[in-house]
Amino acid sequence: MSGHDHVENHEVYGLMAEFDGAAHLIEATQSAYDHGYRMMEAYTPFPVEGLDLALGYYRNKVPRTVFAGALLGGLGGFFMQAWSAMVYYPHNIAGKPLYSWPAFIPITFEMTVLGGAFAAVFGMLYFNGLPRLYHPVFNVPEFVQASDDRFFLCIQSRDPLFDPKETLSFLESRGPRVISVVPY
Amino acid sequence: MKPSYKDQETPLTLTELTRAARAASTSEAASARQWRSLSELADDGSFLEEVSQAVSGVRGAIHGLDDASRRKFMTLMGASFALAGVAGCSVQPIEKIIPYVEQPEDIVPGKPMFFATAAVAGGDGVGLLVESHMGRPTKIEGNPTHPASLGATDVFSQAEMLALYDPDRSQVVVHEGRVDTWERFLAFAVDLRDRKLANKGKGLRILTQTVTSPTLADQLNRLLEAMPEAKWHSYEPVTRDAARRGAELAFGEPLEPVLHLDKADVIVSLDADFLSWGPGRLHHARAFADRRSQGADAPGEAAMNRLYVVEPTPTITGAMADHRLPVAARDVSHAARALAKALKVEGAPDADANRLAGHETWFSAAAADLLAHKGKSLVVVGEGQPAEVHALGHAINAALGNIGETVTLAPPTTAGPADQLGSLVELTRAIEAGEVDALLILGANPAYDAPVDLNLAEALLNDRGPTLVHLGTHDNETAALANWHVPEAHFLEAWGDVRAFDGTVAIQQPLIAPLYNGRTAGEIVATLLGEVGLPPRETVRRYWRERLPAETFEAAWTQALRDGVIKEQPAKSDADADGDEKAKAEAKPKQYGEPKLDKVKWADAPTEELEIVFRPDPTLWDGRYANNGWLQELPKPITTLTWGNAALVSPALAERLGLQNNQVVELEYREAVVEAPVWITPGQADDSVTVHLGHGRTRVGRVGNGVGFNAYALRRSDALWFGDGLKVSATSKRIPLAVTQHHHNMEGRELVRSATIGQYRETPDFAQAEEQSSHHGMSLHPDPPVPQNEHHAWAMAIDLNRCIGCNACTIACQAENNIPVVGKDQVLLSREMHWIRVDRYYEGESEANPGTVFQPVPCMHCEKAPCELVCPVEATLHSDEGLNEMVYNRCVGTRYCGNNCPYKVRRFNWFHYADETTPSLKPLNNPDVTVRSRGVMEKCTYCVQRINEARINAKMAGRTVGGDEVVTACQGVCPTRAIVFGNMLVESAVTKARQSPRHYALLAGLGTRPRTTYLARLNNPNPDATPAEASAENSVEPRHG
Amino acid sequence: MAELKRKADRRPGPPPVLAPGHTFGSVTSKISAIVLTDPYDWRWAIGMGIGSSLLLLFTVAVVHLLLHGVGVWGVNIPVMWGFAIINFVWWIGIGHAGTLISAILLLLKQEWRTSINRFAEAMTLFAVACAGVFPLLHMGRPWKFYWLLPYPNTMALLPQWRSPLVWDVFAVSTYATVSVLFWYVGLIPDLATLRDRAVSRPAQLIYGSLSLGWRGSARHWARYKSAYILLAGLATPLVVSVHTVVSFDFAAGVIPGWHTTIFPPYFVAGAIFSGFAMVVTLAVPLRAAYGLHDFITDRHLDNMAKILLATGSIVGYGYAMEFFIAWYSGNPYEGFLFLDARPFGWYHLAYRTMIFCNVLIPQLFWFPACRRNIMLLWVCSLIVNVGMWLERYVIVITSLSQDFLPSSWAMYYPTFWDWATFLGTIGLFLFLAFLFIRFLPVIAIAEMRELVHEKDHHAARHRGLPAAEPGGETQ
Amino acid sequence: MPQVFHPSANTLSRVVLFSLVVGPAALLGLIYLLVRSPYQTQVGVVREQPVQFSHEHHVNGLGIDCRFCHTSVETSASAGMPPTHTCMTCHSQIWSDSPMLEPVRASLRNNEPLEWNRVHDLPDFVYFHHGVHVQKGVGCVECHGRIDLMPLAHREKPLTMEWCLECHRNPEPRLRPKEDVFAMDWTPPADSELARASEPVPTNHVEVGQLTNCSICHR
Repeated sequence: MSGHDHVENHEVYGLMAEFDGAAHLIEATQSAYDHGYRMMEAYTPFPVEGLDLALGYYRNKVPRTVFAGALLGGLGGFFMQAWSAMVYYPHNIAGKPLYSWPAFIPITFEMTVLGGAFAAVFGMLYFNGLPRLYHPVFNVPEFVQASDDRFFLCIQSRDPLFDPKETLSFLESRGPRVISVVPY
Repeated sequence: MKPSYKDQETPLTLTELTRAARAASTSEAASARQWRSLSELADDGSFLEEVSQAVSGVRGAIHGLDDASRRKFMTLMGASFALAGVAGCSVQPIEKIIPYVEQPEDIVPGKPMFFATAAVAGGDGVGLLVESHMGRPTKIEGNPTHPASLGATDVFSQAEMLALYDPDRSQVVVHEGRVDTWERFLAFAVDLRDRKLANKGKGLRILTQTVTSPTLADQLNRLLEAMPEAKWHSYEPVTRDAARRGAELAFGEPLEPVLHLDKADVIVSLDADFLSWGPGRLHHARAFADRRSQGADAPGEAAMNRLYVVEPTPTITGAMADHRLPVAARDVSHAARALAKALKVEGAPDADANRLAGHETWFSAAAADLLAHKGKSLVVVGEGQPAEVHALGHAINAALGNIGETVTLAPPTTAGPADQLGSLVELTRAIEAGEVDALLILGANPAYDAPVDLNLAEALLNDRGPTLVHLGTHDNETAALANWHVPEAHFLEAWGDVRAFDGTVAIQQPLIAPLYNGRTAGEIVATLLGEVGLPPRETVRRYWRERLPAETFEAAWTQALRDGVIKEQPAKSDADADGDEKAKAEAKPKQYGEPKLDKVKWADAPTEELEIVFRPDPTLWDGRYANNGWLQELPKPITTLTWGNAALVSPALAERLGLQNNQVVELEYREAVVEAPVWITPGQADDSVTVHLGHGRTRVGRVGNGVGFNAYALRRSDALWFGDGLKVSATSKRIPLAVTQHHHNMEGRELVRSATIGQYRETPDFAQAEEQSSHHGMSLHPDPPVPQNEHHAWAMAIDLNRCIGCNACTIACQAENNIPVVGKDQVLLSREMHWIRVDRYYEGESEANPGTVFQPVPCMHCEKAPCELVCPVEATLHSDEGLNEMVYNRCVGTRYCGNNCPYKVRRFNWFHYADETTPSLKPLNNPDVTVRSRGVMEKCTYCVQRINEARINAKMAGRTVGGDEVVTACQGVCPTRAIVFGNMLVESAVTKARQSPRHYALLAGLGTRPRTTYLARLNNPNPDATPAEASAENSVEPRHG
Repeated sequence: MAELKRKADRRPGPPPVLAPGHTFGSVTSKISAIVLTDPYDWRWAIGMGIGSSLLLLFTVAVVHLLLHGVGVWGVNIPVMWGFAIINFVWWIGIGHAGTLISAILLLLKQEWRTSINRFAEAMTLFAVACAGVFPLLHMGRPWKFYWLLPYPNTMALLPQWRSPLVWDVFAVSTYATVSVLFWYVGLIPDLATLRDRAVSRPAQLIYGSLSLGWRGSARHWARYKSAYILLAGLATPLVVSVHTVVSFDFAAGVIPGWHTTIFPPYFVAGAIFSGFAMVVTLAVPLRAAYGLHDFITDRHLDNMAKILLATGSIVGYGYAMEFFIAWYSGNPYEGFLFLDARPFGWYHLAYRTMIFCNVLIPQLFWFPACRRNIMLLWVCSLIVNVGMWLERYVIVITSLSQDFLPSSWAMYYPTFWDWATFLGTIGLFLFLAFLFIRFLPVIAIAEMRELVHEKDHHAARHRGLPAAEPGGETQ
Repeated sequence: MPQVFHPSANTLSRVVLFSLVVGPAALLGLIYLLVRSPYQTQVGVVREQPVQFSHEHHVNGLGIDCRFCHTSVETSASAGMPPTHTCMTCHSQIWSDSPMLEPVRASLRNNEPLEWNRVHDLPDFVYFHHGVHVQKGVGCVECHGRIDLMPLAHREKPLTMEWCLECHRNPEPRLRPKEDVFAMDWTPPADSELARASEPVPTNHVEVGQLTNCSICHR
């Protein structure tokens, strides 16, 4: 790759093509992937089935995070109760055994759910790299429509195959409504 | 504030004074401050000296507290009261420690001491032991060596503790409505003495309450010798005239019967509430209960006594009866005649048959029973019955050979006029005639409690009325009419002596210097005797020095002070029949000849009319306790009424007149009219409407003013206890009555278990119904989770066969555990705070005459306590000695425990009930018990402070606590010893009780394993009882599951 | 059932969950307009007025309470729990529909949930907020509430884990937290929409920062979806557990009328019952006021009516079983309570009204006519709300006022302050609800777009044509 | 222009989110430390007293026994504070005109007690009994520290429930033979320290199980 290109690459974040519909976007993305592009991202106003696969994304870490969180919460909850009731200050409460495990179940359960829920939300945000209030794609005026009724595909300049002209012509070949340069 | 009061021309009311005093009183000793501020009010420099003089007067008397320490003792306490009360979080405020300047020998900070003295209620003494914390009396117990106490007390003696610290007590000498000083009164008194000595005491009258104090009687007699024209009247609204006059009719001299219930197999009570009214009631209750439980512990032997009661209005005595018959008060005399006839007593008139129609068999059965037990039976006639019935009672007892056996006769223990009402009438007439120029009222309150037809108040007010000197604990109705009012010392502040029902004399010694500078009747009389400045202690000592052998006097005196009972020698010539009675009561009684009925005139009232029946209030007595919050809030036995009185009517009468509970009626008796709320009372005689005296005070204090209606307004000298011709007219008004129990029927639940002695012999374990045995020990977790203490397991057992439902346990608990008074509005919301309540259930089909059973309910201290399980913060949990502990300072007040308590014994501080602002009430608190703050739960702790004290003493002595060593407040006060408490692991009273066949646990089916358990009640009905009695019999069916 | 079938056949088919002709753009603009562009609405002002004045009453009541103590309420001995706990359970119950609709119906792929889940969840949050204040206020010493939480302290004490009240603390706080998270996660894409459509700078900043910079990237969507589904999966048992735990407050007690094993299921059913009633109560005026008939169609109301019928009948079954067991067990205390005290005793009026509201009224919904009569449906939903409040009243008050020892039986009379606190929380609820309506999208926009998308796909497949993108038609 | 924020907003927003999560936890930690700090427990805080009485001088210097002033410490709940009289037994002879002791003389003169500021002050709902602790072999020093070395008295132990429980749960290491209770510098004999130190438990009849009952201190 030429140094000249290199400089160029650093002036733009990428090229963004705007499509009418989900189906259209999916096939464009698919062909871009087949064409060898990897550093790209598609933007839609609602989750579009299959789009992430078309982008070649299938390592979703959220579920295992949630499992870990739930497990942690549950065990933590149970041992907190058992320990304080049996070790920390053993009391004779209504003649019930110190280790009244059935009585510990409700709180154990609630703690499980709580742990899982926190893991789900914060895990999702973490993996999504959110919050990220400023992002280059917002520099594209049409991008407001991304949260309304437009579908975008952005090929980033970091992609080794990225070349302003070629990429532009490739995108044009997918028949978008508009193609815009995404500045940093 | 000094000037602001100085400028005032108008007389100061008591409330103004107390307000001023309170304003002045800081954290420093309340009483001392009040004196000071009041002296400013009085604008009299000599006041402070007077204080210190009064103090030095009792110097040494208060078991070694000298002036300084006395003036400081409250400050010291102040510290420990700051300690009471649950503090919040955050950094603690700095506290002061204030040591003595010179520490008295026998005072050990933090250790209570006990002193013997005696309460005087209506003339008869009850021996007491008073607990004192560093010079501050806090709790009253009975004196076991005193025959009228036997270690127990009644509700009144317990409440005396609060009476002592009552902030509304009269606190200064008042002259013509202005604050004045004792010196000025002395000047007046000395001048009066001179004038009266000059004219032989002409125009001088002295009015006392019943006097049984040998010393005071002696003083008065000496005064009368010095002033022969003077006269001594005495009046007690709840007088025993009838009994004395009855004996006079029968034997020719005024005598008083002394009952020996321990010897009586069959007792017939003619309107006699001997368990709660009259001298020696505690003694009688104990004797009765002892006989009641003979044959109760082992079904084999049977010596249980049998009680027949004829009465117009339900009493606790009636509730204990095996056969109870409600008849109008006026018909009791006919009941007596019917018995007399059946027993062939000569001179006995015929009974008016139609008065007792339908009950002939009842009387024949009773009569037969009496005959079958000649010499071992007893007929008791009530204080509220006229003289002739008493006379007839004596005749019957004589005919049965009971006199000298189950009842002995003794000269009255009371000194002064035997016919008190008569002497009051005479006094009134004299005043009206203008023959009285100086009247000393010592303690009495005739302006409130004299019969209304005497118009005594008017007589006193008219311009020919006398100079009136009033000595009283409160600035009351009579004080309002008086020219001089002198605050009276409470007996816990005073020296004196008092005679008990059987003649035993107890010395009263002060526990504390007079808080409000009060004086005793003795001191007033002493001034008239010219013995000014003679310390009251000396007056008493001098009297007894003359009567006890000189050589051993000091020893005897100390002995008397320690035991609370004085050993009398055979009387000297001058003293009235002093010494002997005690001897007589026990040894062979002196004979008074056969009772004669010839002098008796048999009155016959018209029938078919409503009658009104007057009764002393079960908790306020004649009204003297009206300003006592504990007693106002103490549920009255049977009705469970608090804060007020009611017109008690029978269900049938209510039906007839269309009356409901709380509905206000106009009671019109002769010309007087009073408005009263109605309370429908099962077991009330149909033609009788009962009203209790002692309410409707207008000038007694913040607590008592305007509570209830004043029944004295209907009471006439010719109908002291009952009278015909009452008119009842309904109004549309309602006055809510604050009763603590709203539901009176057991709904077929096995709460109070009872059986006849017969059924008991057949099935001794009748009380242990299936539901109990089947669930017993059934548990998933039989063993406690933490190791249990191998030496102690506390338990309580309550013998329902002994409990007479007198409520003494409730008030004793209140006194011991700093339980607050909440007031009528809170009781109406059923928020009363009593830790132990006495449940009362009606049994049987008949609403007109139901069986009545009592069940004291403290905390059960369940081994599997439902309350503990649901507490989110471990504020209530179990100790290793089996106590269900309540940790106030951990409680957050979710009230879940209270909801989940099947026995509903938990009490909640809905507001900040504890009074921590009134200075004079601070010393009242028991320093060993936390004062609970707003928003925390509380309940019976088995007097854990007493357990701890016992444990600590035992530990320091290197031993374990004895099985019966700990005595709870309720147990200690119980007149019948119905409550036993102790250690189940060793041989103890409670262990024994738990082995009784009558032993059962309340709601055992819930598997809570209560540590507080019950012994079933037994009844001993007459097998020959008629079908008419069947209804009453139902009440004693044993109820199995 | 057969009856139903015939009716169903006679019908052409159920009304649609979304009125035809809607596109991504129309959906977006219509819903976001309520927040961003719609002019100031007088009906909103009135509602808010009522809400905030009741909220003021609430403040007064609470201050009075804290100054004087719980004694200002009518609670007494034996009835130590009164309105506070009744209201707590009632509000918590109402708080169940939201999460149920969002979570369970999501898992069950009930597409009709889409247009109501957002404000149903909001309702849940506000109801839980109202519920949450009561356990605090009813304590004797509210300033010590933190003793119910496990935290290191110098007393060496932690909560008593066997107490259902501690379970409550955990259940309710967990429920509140999870509901907030669930709701907020759902809001993120819509906040982004608002950010992008907002004209004023402040609005952009606020919605912008709340949307955390959401840009709808495909990978984000993927993680978002799985997180959302998992939350739903966690929330589903949570919903059930919360009212189960609340029912333990009673079931763990020994008091007759409390100590029964049927409580958990029938409390949960009751909760859903009252929850849906409240949703209807809110949805009907809402869609009228903001003309949302296209999104909240008769189909929704019809379904909710059916759920009311089902849950109402379960509750009825619960009552019946209590009755039966009381008789069958032969337990004298239970027997007295269920066969005597409740139907004929001091509180028979409350009890009978409860039966009427909760068991009889819902039976109307067997008839489609009643389900489709919006006015009737709305009135019934109100009646059910009252009925469910009475149910808690009956459970708490009657059981406590007459338990084991007749000597301590006593009646309970609510005071002015009881009512003030109750109405006050209704004020709090309205206040929050109207704030929500004004400043947040009452319907999940992104999910509606998804719905539009799916609808068109189905339509397209029916026509056997390649899907025409509706997005196109808008320009 | 959809770009609402400046790039710096990214960092800012993450910081905010982070502090929202960590902030409360930090606050709790702070409180935890605070309630154990001298501010709350008053450990080492010297209280102003009417007379600058030095235990160090009287006990360590002059070797006066604790019980000379605190007379009831072996028998009663309260250790007992010396009445003015006690001070004057010596100070009427020595330092009889020292200005420092004027308050004492004034007290005796005017019969007005001295007002000391409490140093070891348990909460109002805690009932402590000196007698039983002394009898069971708990040395003064266990709760009062080396008061004999304090010129001015101050608290050495926090007196929190936690702290009381340490000993109530496991008294052995803190008990000593009765005769050594008042020896401030007593240390368990070197040979087999623990054995000797725990020996008082049986000899003094200490029932350990009982000591953690709530009602032992709270009534």
